[in-house]
Amino acid sequence: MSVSVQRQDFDVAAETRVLTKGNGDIGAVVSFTGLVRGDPDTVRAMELEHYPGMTERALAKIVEEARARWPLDGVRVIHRVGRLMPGENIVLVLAASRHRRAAFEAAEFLMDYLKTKAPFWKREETPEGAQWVDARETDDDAMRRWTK
Amino acid sequence: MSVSVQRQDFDVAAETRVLTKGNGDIGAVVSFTGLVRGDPDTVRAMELEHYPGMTERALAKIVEEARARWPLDGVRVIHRVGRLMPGENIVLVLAASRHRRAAFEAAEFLMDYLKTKAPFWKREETPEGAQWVDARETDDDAMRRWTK
Amino acid sequence: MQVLYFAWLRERIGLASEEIDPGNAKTAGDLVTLLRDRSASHALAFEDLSAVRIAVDQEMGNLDTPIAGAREVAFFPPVTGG
Amino acid sequence: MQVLYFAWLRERIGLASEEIDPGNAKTAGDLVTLLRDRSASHALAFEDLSAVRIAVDQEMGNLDTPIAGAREVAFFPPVTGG
Repeated sequence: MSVSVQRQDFDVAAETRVLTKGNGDIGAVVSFTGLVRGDPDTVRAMELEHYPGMTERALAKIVEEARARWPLDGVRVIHRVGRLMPGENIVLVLAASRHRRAAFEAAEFLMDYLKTKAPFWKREETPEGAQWVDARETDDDAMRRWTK
Repeated sequence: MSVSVQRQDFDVAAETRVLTKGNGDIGAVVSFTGLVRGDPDTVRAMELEHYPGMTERALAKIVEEARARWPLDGVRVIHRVGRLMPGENIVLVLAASRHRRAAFEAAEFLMDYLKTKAPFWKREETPEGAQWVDARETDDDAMRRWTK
Repeated sequence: MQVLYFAWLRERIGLASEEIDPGNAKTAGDLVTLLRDRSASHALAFEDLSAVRIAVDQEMGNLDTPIAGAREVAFFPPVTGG
Repeated sequence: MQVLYFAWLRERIGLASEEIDPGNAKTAGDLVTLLRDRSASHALAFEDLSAVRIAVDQEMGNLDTPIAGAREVAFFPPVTGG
């Protein structure tokens, strides 16, 4: 299963081993790990809401599109939901390929698409109260790079 | 210490934790893991030779250059030497930043420069005997992208 | 048909989902018109449609997307995962 | 001065390093001319200089790099790490 939405943490080394095991063609694995930013002193937390069902479908579609664009030997996407503390992992994307350029591009594509197309919403708990994180235009710009 | 040349394996999850620990600014970590390609049935192995001293200097210089180009909160480079079997890790590059674009670009830059500027040489043991791996022009091309 | 709300739309309306009879509504836009009349909270949530995204049967759509035969229609702000 | 060889240059010459008196050699290229005369293996290893890379005191150089005062000069094929 290449896509997971889960509360529990992930281990990038273990996920890499699962992805590459027994496949001698893989020469390159690129990973992206997204973390909750923030100063632990201010005890900020992040709440991640998602749309069950649609999220998995959207992620599977993004993975399919990456596989159609690059010669990939493996893809893995894990996105956490629920309440996360600063420094905790949010998201993992892994792309494995024979060639490093394909692995780099696919991983960046997966993140750019995930950021703009997968139904997750972040709510930050700050000392001034909780607030929904605004979508960023730079994420839309990043996504559009791939449609040029 | 951001650069290591070593015989022993590495753990990308553990290295990521060391890099990000206590720094609430880091939102993105990109890793590149290079693996020995080859079919285990043919019992091919890879011997990695290096130039002690110069290797560490060259890697440190590449890291310095990446830090000058992108706003990085952490960089880690580990390159293994000695005899490695198919499927084993060869190299790890980690780039941590506030922004994912910087982390992606820096990691790819580090790999492109490492491939063309760090004094390592690979010798493959094949069923037909051992042979030194030829340098690839595509690696030179990849490196030149960054000087445009 | 099941109508779902997420993030601040869910909070503003005070519901995660509700069963709605779409009546003559042909598009997601028609459905919004119908939902706005249900309560002041609904009207407020749908005040600025440029801030609202729409999925019909778990596929991204827009105000013009047909809803005939749809099992669920979801309304939510622009996504902010990753 | 210490002269170092790596990879197939080391194998072809049969030495990982040797102590060399550079005499009048001013550049790495002058040093190559001097090394070529040491043995048939040396001559073979330095036959095609387009396949040879040079580092002077652990910094990448070329045939024109001055070697005056250098502690070590290394010769090796294009690198293939990563």
